[in-house]
Amino acid sequence: MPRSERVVENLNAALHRVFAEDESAYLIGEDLADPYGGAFKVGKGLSTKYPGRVLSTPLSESGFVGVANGLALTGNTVFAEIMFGDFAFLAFDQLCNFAAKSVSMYGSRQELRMVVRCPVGGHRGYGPTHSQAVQKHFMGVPNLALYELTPFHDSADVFAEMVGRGEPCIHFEDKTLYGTRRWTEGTDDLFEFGFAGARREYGTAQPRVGSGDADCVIIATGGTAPLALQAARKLFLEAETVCRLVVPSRLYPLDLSPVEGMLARARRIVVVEEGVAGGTWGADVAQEIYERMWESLSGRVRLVHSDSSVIPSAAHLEREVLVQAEDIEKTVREALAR
Amino acid sequence: MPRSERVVENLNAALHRVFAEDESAYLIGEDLADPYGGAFKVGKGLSTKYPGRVLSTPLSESGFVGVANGLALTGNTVFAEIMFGDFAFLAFDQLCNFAAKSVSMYGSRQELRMVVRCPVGGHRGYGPTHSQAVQKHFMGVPNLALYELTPFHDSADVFAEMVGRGEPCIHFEDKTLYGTRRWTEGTDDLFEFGFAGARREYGTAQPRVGSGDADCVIIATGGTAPLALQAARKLFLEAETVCRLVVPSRLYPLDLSPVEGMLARARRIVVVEEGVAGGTWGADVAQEIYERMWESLSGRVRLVHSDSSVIPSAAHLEREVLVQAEDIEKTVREALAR
Amino acid sequence: MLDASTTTAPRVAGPAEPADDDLELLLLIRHFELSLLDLFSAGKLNGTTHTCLGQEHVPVALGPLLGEGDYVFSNHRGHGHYLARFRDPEGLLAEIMGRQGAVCDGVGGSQHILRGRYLSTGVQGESLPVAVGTGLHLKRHEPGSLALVHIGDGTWGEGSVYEALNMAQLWRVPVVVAVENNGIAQSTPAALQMAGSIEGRVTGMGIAYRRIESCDVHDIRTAVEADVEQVRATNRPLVLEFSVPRVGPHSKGDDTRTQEELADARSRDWYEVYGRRFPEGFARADARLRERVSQVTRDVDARPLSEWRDACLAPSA
Amino acid sequence: MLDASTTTAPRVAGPAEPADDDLELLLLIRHFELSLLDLFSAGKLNGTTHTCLGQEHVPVALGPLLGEGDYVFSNHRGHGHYLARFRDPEGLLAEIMGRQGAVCDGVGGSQHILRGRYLSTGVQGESLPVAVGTGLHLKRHEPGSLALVHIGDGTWGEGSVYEALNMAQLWRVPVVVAVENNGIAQSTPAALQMAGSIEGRVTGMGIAYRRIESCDVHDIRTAVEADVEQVRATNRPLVLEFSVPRVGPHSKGDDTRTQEELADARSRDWYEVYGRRFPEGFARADARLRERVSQVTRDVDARPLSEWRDACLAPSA
Ligand SMILES: Cc1ncc(C[n+]2csc(CCOP(=O)(O)OP(=O)(O)O)c2C)c(N)n1
Ligand SMILES: Cc1ncc(C[n+]2csc(CCOP(=O)(O)OP(=O)(O)O)c2C)c(N)n1
Ligand SMILES: [Mg+2]
Ligand SMILES: [Mg+2]
Repeated sequence: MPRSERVVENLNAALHRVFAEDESAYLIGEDLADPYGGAFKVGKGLSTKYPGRVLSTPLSESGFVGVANGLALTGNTVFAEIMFGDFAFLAFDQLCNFAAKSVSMYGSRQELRMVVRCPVGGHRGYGPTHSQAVQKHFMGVPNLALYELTPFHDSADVFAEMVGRGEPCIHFEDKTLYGTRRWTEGTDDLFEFGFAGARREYGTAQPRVGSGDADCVIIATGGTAPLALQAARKLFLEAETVCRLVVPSRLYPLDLSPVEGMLARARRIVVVEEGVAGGTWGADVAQEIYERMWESLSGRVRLVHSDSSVIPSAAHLEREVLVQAEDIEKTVREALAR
Repeated sequence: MPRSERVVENLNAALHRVFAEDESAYLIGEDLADPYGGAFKVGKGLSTKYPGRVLSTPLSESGFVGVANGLALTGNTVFAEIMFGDFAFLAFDQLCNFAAKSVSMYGSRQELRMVVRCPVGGHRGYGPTHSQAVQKHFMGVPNLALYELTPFHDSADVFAEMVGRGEPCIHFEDKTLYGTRRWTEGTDDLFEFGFAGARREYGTAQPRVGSGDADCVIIATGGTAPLALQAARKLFLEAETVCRLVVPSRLYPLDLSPVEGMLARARRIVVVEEGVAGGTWGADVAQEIYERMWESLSGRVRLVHSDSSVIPSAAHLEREVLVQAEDIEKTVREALAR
Repeated sequence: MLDASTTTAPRVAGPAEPADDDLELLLLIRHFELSLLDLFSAGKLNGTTHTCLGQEHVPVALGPLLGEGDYVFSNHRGHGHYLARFRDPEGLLAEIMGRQGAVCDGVGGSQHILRGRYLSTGVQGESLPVAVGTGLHLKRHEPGSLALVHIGDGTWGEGSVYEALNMAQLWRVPVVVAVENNGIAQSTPAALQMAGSIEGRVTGMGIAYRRIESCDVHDIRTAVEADVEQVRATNRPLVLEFSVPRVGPHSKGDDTRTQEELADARSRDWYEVYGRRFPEGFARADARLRERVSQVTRDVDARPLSEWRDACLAPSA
Repeated sequence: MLDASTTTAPRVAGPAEPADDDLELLLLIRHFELSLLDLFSAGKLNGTTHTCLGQEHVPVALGPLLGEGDYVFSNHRGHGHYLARFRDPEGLLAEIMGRQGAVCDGVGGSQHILRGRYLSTGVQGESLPVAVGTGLHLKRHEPGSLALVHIGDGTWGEGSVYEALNMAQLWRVPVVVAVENNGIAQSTPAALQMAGSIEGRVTGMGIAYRRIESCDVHDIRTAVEADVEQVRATNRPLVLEFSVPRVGPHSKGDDTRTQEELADARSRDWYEVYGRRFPEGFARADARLRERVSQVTRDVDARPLSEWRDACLAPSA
């Protein structure tokens, strides 16, 4: 597939662009100051260029998200970085009880331009307290929008959209993507990469030859997109199964309209995420699909997620728990077999 | 319907029983000491009878849930009370990253007997930070079981079951139930009240005459059960619609087997909860139903929940947001109309 | 400048006669709160409400030290803070009763109010880091302005307080924390919820601190005026601890204190103190404000129900 | 008894010759940590690991003051704490490498270890209130035992620390907090993350405190022995602040300190100090422990992969 810069470079460039264009932009979180630039280096260079607007904080997740809230309330554009998404639980109150509620609980709409960035997910051997995909726990909070980093989207666009909402957003970033290269529009040997939706809400990939309706549409979160693509390639090569991959930039609230037609024509639909079983994002997507297209559905929506388990440290144990490309492949095969 | 003591008395008696039978039982939380006995009086009398085992804490939700974790780790049976469920967000880390993970992340199973009690829900005019039904946010954490107070269940049984799990549990308690009377087995003028499941996992209510299959099964959380019953009565009296009400004691993990037959025979299924839209418990229940009984389903599962909004303070505004009996009635009518 | 060491306000023999304006405001708040308790008893309010009976003098004393550019963060016990800032009993009562003219359309209610640079919320401790963020903004764009946060003694149990104070001091943020130490948190006496002292905790972080025992608004102002100016000039945070009596229940009818404790609280009430010392002028003003509040109550009670001003926020939208 | 006031350990001119057992343990930990860094470079470890290079003397000094009934709560930088308690490099290395014989079957890994009365976890600050709960249990059922918690200087940013200390002091809970103040948190120097001092914060809560500058295990023991006994006798919590150098990176290859800062850290390293002072005995022991650890490494590296001991926990169950 066509490849460009690394995802972490794109993210870093997107932040630099926000800071250059918006004098009120802040970045707040732990160990952000150069030369460290944050645990995953997403903030590199910012503190040198904009010393007053990068706040390297003490270990105080709840506190610094609160500070971000104060900066956002006074009209600034604030990016906060939680070092590992698991620690977002420490700031759950400031995020849900203060940031999100402040938008509407005072009767008239209160604008908050605020993005909380959370590196999430496993596959890196960081162990049970540093590896969760915590997205699902933040779903369904009014005025808290959830986005996820994908290999398709230019983070500059996504950041602009989040900031433009004027309400708090969480941007989940699967750590395994940071070091990989972005996917850009165009084709590779087998697949065609593009977008669906007027505002490119969904990244899409489909076999170049399979122009007809898909056997299966795979809706996958950004972090699992590479696994889903791997499964789709294999299914195409080995079984001539045509899978379309659909990767949303925004997880919640979800608007399926840009891909509704594609979903309605698919024989099967599979939803993939890394989070462990129970109360998953996928269940919510499925619910939306059943509600919108019950009549046209030709089969039930299948969910793929990690096992109900802590994420172990040792690589071989972690592998058993986390979603793998083979799990996706297997689910698609099973779905099509019925 | 047959009525017995008030729910809050039943809860209080259940705690007294635990304390009498289990020397290692603790209750920890804010303002628990007599004569106050906790904001909703559930703990009344305990501190007088068991002074060393009731810990009235400073305002420190994260801290005192941590203390509860320590007591549980050392083999005690610990009940913690979060004054308002909204504040459970302050303890999200201790609950999910410590309590739940400790059960399994050390390789061998670590027993934790621990119940975190959370009064939840609106209809009381307490306003946006004191009225949420926060249940859904805690779903899908391995080794964290979620229960909800119902008008059917004897809290003594439920407490025994939770403690017996040997893993952290949250017991959600809809504030509107505290002052109401429990429902006991037997019949009233129209309905028959009973249980489904060998361990009485589900409370059930059905019209006495409608012995055949139900037009609709309404699965409702404990807090919404009275509203669902009200809707069911009205539907029966006005439209001769037979609704069976099914109220689970345990919300997560959910085991539908005791009611699977009933569900399979129902024309329609409606799931009710008070939480606001998005990532709901109902979506998860529906997902489970689709997975288990896709072939036999004669219609899609309908969800009833509150609007996507903060919970306003003023009674007339709060009413608009929260699930009401009429919403349930309307959904059942619509479901049956198709 | 005020240093990170104990400094106590000069004890005065007794309060001086308050300025008319101060007395009016004190009594406005007092009667507003008493009227709320009456409305509750009459079944005209739902939900909960926390009156500031006995603590009115704190916002009244601090009011003239604040400018328009300053932010005030209030908590659950915030009616006095609001009235001292805006003198708007109609708007506040309408908010509490869910009537037209409500400051926040009745959505927020007693504990959740936003108006201009005034904000309250109902989760204890949450507003401290928010005030630090606000103070950072002021420091950059409106130097000389500050963020004032009211909290109670019990709120010092919450970790957020320390996370926020640490950052405020590290980054030199113009935040003033007004602690209204009424010696109790809901039903729990301070001795059962606070180890050591507020002073020790604050100075341990190198933060400026002052304790105020007086309930005389003039004395209080004299004692803290220079400290507050220092915050504006240096951007260093400041904690003011006011020793106050809680004369009413925590919310409604939930006072479990003994008769002696209650008598002690009442004896320290500015209302008693002022009333004893200047019986005539006080009684006149008292009657006037009682009447004013009862008019406001009748007026607001007669209004139609509030509506979401911002149609897009209403859940039906 | 030790009061809530500053008390500093007596400064000794230089370290005395350590007991053989102490030196063995110090060097065991040192070579264990060095070996981990080698394994990382060789691509044999995944995830992350935080070595305690330069801080080994803290658990070694405290070890003999602890009994079997005492709990130890460790953090991300916990290898030394574990080895000082159990002298089990095989089990720990197997845990980190995910090999058979792993203490926690490789599920927990470097940061998440539970064995008997020893527990570590990776979220900073989380273990303090847990230790308070544990201490409450001990106080009731095993008086005289205590819970020891190791935390770093940076962890004082977390609100949990204050929530826990407050309860520990209010309720008289036998908890000892060993602060390993290495002047840095990941990449952030203490001056940029801590206002005031640990001492000020602790004594402000009325809690007993002692600072220890020495890296001599014997001196440390002498300085703190009586304090620890006091905790057992009185159930009052105690905070010990150890000034220590972080000689290695935060985790792996992420040290952004200057050459001078690193040189300063190394100069305060017990390894340097002991090595210079008793060159011969030290070098012999050093070689012996290096060899021991390299044997352990070869042994563990040759083992098969670990498995979930408790079949019911495995996700496939
Ligand atoms: C985080 C949180 N925990 C608990 C409560 C419930 N609550 C409301 S006020 C209060 C006591 C507060 O005590 P204090 O800070 O001393 O203020 P006071 O009520 O005395 O003015 C409690 C426990 C809350 N609002 N927020
Ligand atoms: C709640 C939380 N926030 C952030 C981190 C990431 N983190 C791990 S160690 C560390 C620095 C800790 O500093 P300190 O307490 O001084 O311990 P040291 O590493 O110096 O031993 C950070 C930020 C974490 N593990 N937990
Ligand atoms: Mg108080
Ligand atoms: Mg450190």
